[in-house]
Amino acid sequence: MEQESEWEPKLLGFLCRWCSYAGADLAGTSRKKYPANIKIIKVPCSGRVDPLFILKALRMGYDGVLVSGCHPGDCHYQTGNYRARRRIVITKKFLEYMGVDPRRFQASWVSASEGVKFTEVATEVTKELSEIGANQLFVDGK
Amino acid sequence: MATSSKINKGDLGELLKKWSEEFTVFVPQQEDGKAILAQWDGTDTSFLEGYRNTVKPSKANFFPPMEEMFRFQKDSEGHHIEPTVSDKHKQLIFGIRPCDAKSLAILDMTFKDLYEDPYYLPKRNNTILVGLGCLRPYDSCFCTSLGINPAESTDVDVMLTDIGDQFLVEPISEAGKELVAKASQLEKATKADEAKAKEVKEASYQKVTRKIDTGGIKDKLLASFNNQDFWESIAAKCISCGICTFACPTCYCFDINDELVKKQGARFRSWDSCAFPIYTKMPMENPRVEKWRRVRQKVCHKFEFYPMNFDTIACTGCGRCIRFCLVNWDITQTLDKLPV
Amino acid sequence: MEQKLRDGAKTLLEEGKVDYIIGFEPGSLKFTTTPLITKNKDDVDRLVINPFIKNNLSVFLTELKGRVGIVAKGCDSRSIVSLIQDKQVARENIVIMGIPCPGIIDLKKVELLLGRDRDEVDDITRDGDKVVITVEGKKTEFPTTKLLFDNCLSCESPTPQEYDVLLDETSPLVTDSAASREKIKTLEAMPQEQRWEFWKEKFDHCIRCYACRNVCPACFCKRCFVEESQPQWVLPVPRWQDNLIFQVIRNIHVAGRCTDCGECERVCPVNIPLRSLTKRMYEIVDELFQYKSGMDKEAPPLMSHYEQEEAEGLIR
Amino acid sequence: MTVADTEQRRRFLANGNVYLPHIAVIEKIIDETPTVRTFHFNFKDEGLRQEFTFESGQFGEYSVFGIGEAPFCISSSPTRRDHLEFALQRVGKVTNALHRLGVGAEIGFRGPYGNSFPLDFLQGKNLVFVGGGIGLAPLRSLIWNVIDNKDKYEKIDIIYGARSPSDLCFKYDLDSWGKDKAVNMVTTVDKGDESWTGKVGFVPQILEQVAPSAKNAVAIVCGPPIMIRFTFPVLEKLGFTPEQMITTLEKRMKCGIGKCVRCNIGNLYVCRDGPVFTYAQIQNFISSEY
Repeated sequence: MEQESEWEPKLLGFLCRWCSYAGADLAGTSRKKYPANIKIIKVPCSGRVDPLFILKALRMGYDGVLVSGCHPGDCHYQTGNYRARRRIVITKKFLEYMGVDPRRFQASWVSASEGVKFTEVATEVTKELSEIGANQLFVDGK
Repeated sequence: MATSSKINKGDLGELLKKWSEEFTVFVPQQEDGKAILAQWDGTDTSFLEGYRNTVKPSKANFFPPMEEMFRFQKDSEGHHIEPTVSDKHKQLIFGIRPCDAKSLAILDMTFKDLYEDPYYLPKRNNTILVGLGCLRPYDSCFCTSLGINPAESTDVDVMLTDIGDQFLVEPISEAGKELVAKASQLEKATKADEAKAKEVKEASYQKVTRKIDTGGIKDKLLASFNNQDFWESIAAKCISCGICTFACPTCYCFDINDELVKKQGARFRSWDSCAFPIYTKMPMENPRVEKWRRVRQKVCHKFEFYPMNFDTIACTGCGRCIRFCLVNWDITQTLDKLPV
Repeated sequence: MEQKLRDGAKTLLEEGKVDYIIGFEPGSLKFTTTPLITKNKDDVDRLVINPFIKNNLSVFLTELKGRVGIVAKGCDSRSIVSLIQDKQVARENIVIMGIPCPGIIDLKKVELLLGRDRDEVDDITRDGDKVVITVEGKKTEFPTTKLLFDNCLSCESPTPQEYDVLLDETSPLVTDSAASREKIKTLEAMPQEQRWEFWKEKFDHCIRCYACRNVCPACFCKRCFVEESQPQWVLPVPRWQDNLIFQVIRNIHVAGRCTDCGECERVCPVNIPLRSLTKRMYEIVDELFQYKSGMDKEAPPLMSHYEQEEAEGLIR
Repeated sequence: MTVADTEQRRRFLANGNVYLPHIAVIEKIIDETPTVRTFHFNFKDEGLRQEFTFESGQFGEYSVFGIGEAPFCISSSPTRRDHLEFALQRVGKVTNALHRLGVGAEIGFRGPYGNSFPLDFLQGKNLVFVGGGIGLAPLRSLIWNVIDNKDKYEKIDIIYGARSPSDLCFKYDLDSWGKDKAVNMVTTVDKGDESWTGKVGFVPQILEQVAPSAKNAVAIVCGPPIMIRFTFPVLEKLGFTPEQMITTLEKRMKCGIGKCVRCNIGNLYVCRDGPVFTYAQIQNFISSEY
């Protein structure tokens, strides 16, 4: 067991390259500090995120997953984020029903200019994950 | 014939308790109205009420659905392989039916063939089978067509037959004789007990009404091998799931897979099924893409290829594939319809 | 109704309107029917309609080449509509012979209620809202709602909405929607961790026979993610973690296609209550998007469509 | 076919467990074509390196730990034994992983498995080798074996083809066989390019043109299933009997020892009863199973 004091949540972020990824970049360059707990995977669009990615990340032991894309109406490919939205909310509701804390899978709309919002989202999600503790979903036994 | 003995049904719990000291005792426990082979809870023998046969075949106790073969890890000196320590505990399976006992004898042939299987055989050699005659065969059972009496077996160590208030106990193997000799709960059976048991066995035999004709079946299958129309009609309603394979006590196909997490890894073997299209898939070719080829493989493997290789039909007529098939694909009907 | 079906099916084959007929014929076990898939007009005399025609035959549509005449209950017709919406089959290639369905009898419920197996039951007769079961010569009456499949109890379209021929007048189905979602209600009442433990335990039994997937008309992918090896999303071994991910993703993938036909739960050989997942997903889709699968063949499929404003409040 | 006896089969088991691989190290990598590579390897264990023996035609199960296992024939000849070789095309999970490995990397090896080419039967005969693409790998082991014992065999014909000049494997071998007076070497491609001066045409067609005599001859065929299917009728036309045609087959395999079942052709297992078969053994099933 990891010591409570040493444990830090690990968060995996799937960020759309056209907006949220740029937003995170902006947060970095403008020295807005966001937690180092987040590991970022750049995706071409939030619509690229298959719910499978989310489950796989949780299976691999990430404590939480964040999907972030362009605000509705702003998708580089016109409709990608609208489709992502249907998939995301269904997954979120369904996982919650199965017994997964809804805070483990979150989504946000962050534009390229919203470095501040990205910092806020990453900070809040990390804080929430710290509260709920390490992901034990796929650990054997109990 | 070895001298038989008998035990009062009320004393069976005591006997199982005695055996539990030496073995891990598995019995057909009842769960949601179905019997599953599980470790005896050590309390009573109520599991016998309503017991017909287990849902999962007993092969799972020797050849589990998933099994670790070895672990490996990598360090600065390279890879290290650690064989998974085989479970050395002795198990006793109580209440196995003659069809399932026969299926283990059939599986032995494959797992002993050329290379001894280092996972199956140690478990098999560490097991005592206590058979229990089957008095209520299902309407899907056809064991008698495969030379099995539902209440008689030579593939067990000890055979029990329900003769009313007692079980007649017949030791079959050397290990069985030893086991019976040690059991203080037993008393000597009388002529009348043995006569009663014989009666029960005959009655059980008569209760199996479903039949197949195994005469010349190998040749009929060989002759029909390329009869695509026939196989397509047989396969039409199959949905290519693995239920019949996994429920079958003589199916043993397996898959091997690796998993690696942070330089620590393991290799697993797990049940596989010839019904799955991916089963024979190679990157560039797949000889059994079409469903009828896979169904043909299933039938031919049991009734043509296994007899060619081991002189035994790899089917015991336990009827599970018929009972559990979700579209009621029935092997006995297929064999009936084989073109002559 | 049976005669009408046989005559109709024969005519379809004789006139060359279809290449295949898919229906039910008596099975080889008691109270069992089996799919009949045939090109031969002599076979259609074996077609039956009875309270045991449980299979959703629409699963065979995607693998047959040519035009097909298919026997469909209300739920089956919805699966067909869903396949049409997804362009997996063309409406003009299918002749739907609709059966107004009064519900299908769940033999597992019969067995549990009587404490004996189906082959030791003499007779089961449906008589309106009663079912009469004969065991060893003794007749007992049960309310139909105690013996129908759970999904029948909340059936929204017992009579096919989409058909070419309707074989009978609409007949009333006695439903009991509370009983139909009782298991879900129990789950929802559990604390979160306990729900996850519940599913962990259930999926520990899974043997990965893939019957649930193969029998599902909505699972029509030619290649399933579980069989993908590059990347290897889940291992093809029956381990609860992999089993559970398989089923969660399968449910998400068929969201908006699943019509709550209940076939996955019916076929599970290890009795995993799969409908407690599919039915809940069906409800989630309805709650969020007011969408019911397989109701309108002109409607765009759920996942290829969107509204400008919907599902607010779940995304930051 | 020559089946190793039980004693020999059990000789190289790791810890007595047939499923445990030995650790081997890749010593050299040769790019044969854009998608085919040859790996030279040797066992990490000094003792095994000295003792290990095999016959032409046998195969091994190769592991990339954490990815999985796949079967490939040993493509080097037992007559040239300072290292072992196998060659493979990059097509699936394991082959891709193998292609990612470099010199010095460790792999797992179980084997040798399966039967081997019947050297006793081949001696004193004319040999006709018919190969396509990567299918030359198992033939190559036998060809070098035969060339190293030239005096025991009669005439040697080799007909080998690939889709294009860049898909020809073992070009260095093709060159040295071409120079060998004992060998009649014919190379063909399905489609040539500007610099190609050899024959153009499918292997079965070229075989028909070359028309080797069936008299006192044995044909040994290996290639993609489609090539094998079209080659047998040509050989029949040339007068070869089913007993005079030998092939070595490839199927999806897992265990390599006749237990997991998936590689069967009728009642025969490619891994256990093969991979080397006479056409006579498999003709009942090959039309629909291979």
